Amino acid sequence: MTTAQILVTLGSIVLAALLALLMIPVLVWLERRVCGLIQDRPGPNRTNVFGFRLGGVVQSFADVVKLVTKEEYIPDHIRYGRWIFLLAPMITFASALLAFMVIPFADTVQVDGAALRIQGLPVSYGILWYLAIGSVGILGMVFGGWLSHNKYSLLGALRAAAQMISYELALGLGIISMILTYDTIDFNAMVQWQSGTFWGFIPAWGLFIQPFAAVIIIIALFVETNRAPFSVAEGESEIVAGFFTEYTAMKFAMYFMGEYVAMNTASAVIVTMFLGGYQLPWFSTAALLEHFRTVAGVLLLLVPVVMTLFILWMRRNNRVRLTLSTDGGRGRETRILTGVLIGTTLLIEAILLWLLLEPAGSIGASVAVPLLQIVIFVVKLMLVNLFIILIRWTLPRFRYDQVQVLGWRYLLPAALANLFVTSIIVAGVGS
Amino acid sequence: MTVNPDAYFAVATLLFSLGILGVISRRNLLVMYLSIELMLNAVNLILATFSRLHPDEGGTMIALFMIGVIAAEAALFLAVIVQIYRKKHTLDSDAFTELAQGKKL
Amino acid sequence: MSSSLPSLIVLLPFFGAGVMGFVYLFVPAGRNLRRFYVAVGIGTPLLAALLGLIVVGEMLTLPASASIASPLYSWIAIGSFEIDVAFVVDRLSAVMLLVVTLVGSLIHIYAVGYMWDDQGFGKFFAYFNFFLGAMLLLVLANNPILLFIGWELVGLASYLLIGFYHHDTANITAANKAFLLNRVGDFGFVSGLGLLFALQKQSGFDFAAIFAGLGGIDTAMLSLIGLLLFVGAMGKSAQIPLYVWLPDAMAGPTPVSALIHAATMVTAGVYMVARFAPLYNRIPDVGLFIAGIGAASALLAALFASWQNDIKKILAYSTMSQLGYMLIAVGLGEYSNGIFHLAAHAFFKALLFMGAGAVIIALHHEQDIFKMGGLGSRLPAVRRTMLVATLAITGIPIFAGFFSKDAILSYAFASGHTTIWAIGVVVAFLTAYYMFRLYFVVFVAPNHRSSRSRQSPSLTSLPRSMVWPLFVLAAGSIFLGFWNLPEAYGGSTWFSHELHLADHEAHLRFAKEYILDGFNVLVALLGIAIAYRKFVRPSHPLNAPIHRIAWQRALANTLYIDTLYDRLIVRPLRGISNWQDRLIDPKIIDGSLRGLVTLYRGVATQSARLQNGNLRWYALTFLLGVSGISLYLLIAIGGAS
Amino acid sequence: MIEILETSLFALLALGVLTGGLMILLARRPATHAMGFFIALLSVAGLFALLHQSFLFFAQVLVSVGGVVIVTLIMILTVNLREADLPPEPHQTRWLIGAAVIIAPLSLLLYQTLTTLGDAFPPVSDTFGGTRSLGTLLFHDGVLPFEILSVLLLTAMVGAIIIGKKEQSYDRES
Repeated sequence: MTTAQILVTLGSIVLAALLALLMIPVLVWLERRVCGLIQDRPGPNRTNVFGFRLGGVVQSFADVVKLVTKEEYIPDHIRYGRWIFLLAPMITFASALLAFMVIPFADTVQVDGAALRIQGLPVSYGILWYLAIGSVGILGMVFGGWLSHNKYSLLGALRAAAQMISYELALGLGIISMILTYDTIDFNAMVQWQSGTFWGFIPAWGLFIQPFAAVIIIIALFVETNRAPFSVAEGESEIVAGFFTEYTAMKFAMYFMGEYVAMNTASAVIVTMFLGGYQLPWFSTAALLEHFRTVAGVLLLLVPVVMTLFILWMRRNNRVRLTLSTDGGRGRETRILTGVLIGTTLLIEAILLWLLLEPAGSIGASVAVPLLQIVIFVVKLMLVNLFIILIRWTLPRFRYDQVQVLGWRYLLPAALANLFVTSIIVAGVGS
Repeated sequence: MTVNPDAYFAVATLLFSLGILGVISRRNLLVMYLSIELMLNAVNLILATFSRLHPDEGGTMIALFMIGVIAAEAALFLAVIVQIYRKKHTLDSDAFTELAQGKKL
Repeated sequence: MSSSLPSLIVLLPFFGAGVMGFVYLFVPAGRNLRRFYVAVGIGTPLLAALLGLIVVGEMLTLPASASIASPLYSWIAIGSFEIDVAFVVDRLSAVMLLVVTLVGSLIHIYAVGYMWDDQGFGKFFAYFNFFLGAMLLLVLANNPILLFIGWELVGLASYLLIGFYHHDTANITAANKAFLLNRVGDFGFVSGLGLLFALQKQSGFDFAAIFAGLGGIDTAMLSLIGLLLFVGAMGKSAQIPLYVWLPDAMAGPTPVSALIHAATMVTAGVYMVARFAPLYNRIPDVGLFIAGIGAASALLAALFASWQNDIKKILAYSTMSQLGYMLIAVGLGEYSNGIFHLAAHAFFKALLFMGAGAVIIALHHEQDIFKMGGLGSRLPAVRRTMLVATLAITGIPIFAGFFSKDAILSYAFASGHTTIWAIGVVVAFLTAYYMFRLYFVVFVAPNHRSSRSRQSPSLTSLPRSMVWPLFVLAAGSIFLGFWNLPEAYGGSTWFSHELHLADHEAHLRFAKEYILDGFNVLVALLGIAIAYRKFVRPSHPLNAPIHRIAWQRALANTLYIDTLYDRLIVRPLRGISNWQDRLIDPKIIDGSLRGLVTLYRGVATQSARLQNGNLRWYALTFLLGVSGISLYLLIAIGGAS
Repeated sequence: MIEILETSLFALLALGVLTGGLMILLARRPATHAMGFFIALLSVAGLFALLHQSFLFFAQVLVSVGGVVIVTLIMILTVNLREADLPPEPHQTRWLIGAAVIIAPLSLLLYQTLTTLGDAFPPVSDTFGGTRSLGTLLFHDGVLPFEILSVLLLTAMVGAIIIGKKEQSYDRES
């Protein structure tokens, strides 16, 4: 392998890890803020580091610090199996993290004659990996709930396991119908399949091809990630915190983070399978590469505009609403952030200008297009995450039995029917 | 491939032996069941190694079938364990000797 | 040739017995079914007799050596070895068939009157028919196995009938005695048959095949077989030493005695010896032994009879004595004379028993002759027929007994067995004495005792069915002799010729025969005279004799033979049995069995522990085996590498 | 470097297999058993992956780890095992040693027999053990067993439901 290849490979691994891990505080923040907005309150926005609040994101980091430094408290009644008790959150977290590793953030990059995948794990069987590793995460919950020696935890663990098993079937069947549609198990290939359009204007996204399967899979993924309205494994009104009732500090954080990573992963899967992944609508990777100069030109014009709008929005909002004696340094933060954003904009503009001036076909395009796709992917991912969060705070929870009834009596037959129809159509089209 | 097939076979043999040991020496029904699963997995490992050794996916296929059989077996075995646990409230295999000679039910 | 008639003849009485037994058992008591029983009980023997006459009539048209076979079905068929249930009528069995069915029918008719008031009327006739059927089976069997079955069934029927009045323990004892003694004889008979079967080389075990194969058997073995078979005859025909059941068998109803003594059971032994004539012809020594036994039995029985008071016991011993004659005849090889005497004896002995039965019934079951007396005027019919029978058995000329007995004695003399002849003459003398003693005491002599002790006993009037068979039999007793009129008297011994048996030939000159016969008659007359002197013109009032002299007392008590048997055989046997019961049975046999059981139980209990229902154990034992094989492979083959 | 990686990975997975097996064999509490089971199955799956059996790896993880282990766990949780319900095993060590002695020849023979079958792994194409090639094989050579397996699974499911159904008469004799 050449140095460049190794660099790209390592870069994608780091990128995946960062995307998975750094997304956690952002998602937590997003969740709290959305929750606050929906409940007509601001949400966390006071915590700051040297006056930097970043709209409250710092609160999440503060939480992390708090959890890390908190006392590890294990209840006395946990007499045996302590090490499993300790290990369980790691299983959940690790499996969630590993599952994320197969999501492609950009199209394959040609580096020194080799096509490199921009994936944490450069493998071609992404969907299977996701299914397989994703199903391991539940074990951590079950072990944790069981070894808490607590009835609530036990019930939570049981619920989690039962729920996972029931929805794994629907999920698997839905995914199989998608595999049939795309004729591949490779996430990257799936994204490439979705690069075209229908009738010239509708992007050939999975959402439009298989809307029914999309609904099934999205519902199943909600359940898999234990998100509301299917969050029956934990429920303050019934079983306290479910399987992690007895967990404290970093172990609790592991579950907590694991959940958000799982949610992030689910969003990434939804994006990849149904929303065209890293693809810009109407523009395939090849088209991007071909019309790179045009794209760069458009971006050159667009980035300052977006940045200006963002700075204006920030300047309007990043202030204390109630008139207090002090603004807590928000004015200073806004000023500094405005400077940083303008600086960033200028940097991007300079790079784009440089790329425009470069001769066509140079290394620049092949670096810039993946970067662009990564940005597009992150944007899509954030949108889907926002959607999931919105769902959580708008819909009431299901009862446990309702979850099971939905899974077995509606979703599973629906998935089967969908698979059946898909198979017929695929066979008909294929022949 | 730097690792010898022998190493895989050694692992599989050890796993198999552990399974047999579990069935023989433990009284816990759950352990016996898990030991049987271990033996099946050891066989699966051997099959996979064969398949890799003579590049022929037939072995893989059989291993695949065996995974299915293992799943079926697990379902039944666990149902049986649940049922007999309900009867006697113990997992002691020595307690389930109704079919033995001269033992009162 | 073959015909189904013989089978029908055999099956008819069995059928009757079955029907009557069924009706008796399953029709509620209280219904008067006597007429039905009479119809079936007499109808079947009469029908059998009629069919028998037809068969015999057919028989006479055939050559003498021919026989009518009647196969019923194949009973045992193992490879080439076959035993059929088949019946055969040849000349010998034809005679027996006639005697059995005719005399049997008459006894049946007689029994209707005799048993009329009895509760077990139906049962009695069922048994009776069964008896007759068994005897017919015995007589008509075409192989020894079937013959033996008949033999045993006759024993069973006699047991049932002797113990007919089973409310009395003595009767049961008598029945048991008869049965057990017959078993002793049967043991010999079965042994003989078995030996014969073992030595028989041909396939097939019917008489023809056996006789054809006799040549291949060693004479010594043949003698043994003959002796063993004769042991059976001893039992059935009540010869020394197995005769003691016969007097006790009088416990049954009198028709039973008549049937047993006259026509059926006791003649089976004689018939059997005659049937095995080809066998016995090869072993004259055994024949001589048979004749000796016969002579001894005849003498002993005659002596016993002379001192008995019970009317039926006198007749019983007389039967034994006459059977002795018959065995002399068959033992010396003069089979046809033996059979002829058998036939004649059947008539007059049946007559005697039935007459005695009539007397007993008339006197309300009184059997002591010294309590009778002077019945002649009150029972004239019985008296006359009894006189005929007595003359016949005594051997007065023109009566059947004269020809049949004299033929036997002449032959014994002619063949040089003068000792036997001498015994025969003595027996003839004794016969005349005791028979006329009976006749005189019962019918002629004035009844001193009874007139003294009580009023003249009122006599029961006899039913007709009990009387007229007496006349038929009396006629037979008179005229049967002419059937086999010796050449010395201008006859042609038609019967013997027609019988066509393997007789030895021994001829006397007619003059010698006249002299012998005359001597016999003289001896008989002497016996009559002594009896007349003693009982009709007695020197002192007629009383039951009180025997003061030792030998007389001994004879009156039949030489204490029963006691002797009891001491010599029964008690030691009982002792041994008790000893076995106490020691060998519980300790050794049961003990060993129990030990075996304990051993097995122990082994089973120990091995049951292996089957402890424990999965682990099973897996462990299973793996022990697998491991052992693995070890063997590792060592023997050095593993796969 | 790849070689070192592979060897160390193999060592790790082999260690995992043996640890899992030993945990099942030696531990007393069901939680440890389940954990050992999980570790062992996951390690076997990893060994599959090392053997280039990618589909087998997924099947193992999906079915064995994600299915069987979880069902086992659910079973344990459902019956709510208590400490008192575990059998007393007073002579476990003795049993273990005895059984080990007994099966030693069997294991030795098994190993010796297996090692005669080949010395080195030949190189294989990238598609070996992949979904597509295995699927093709399944639909060419293994259709009948595949269908039979589906019937077996259905039967097992029905059987498990019927056996596991709670019957009132069986419930708590005391």
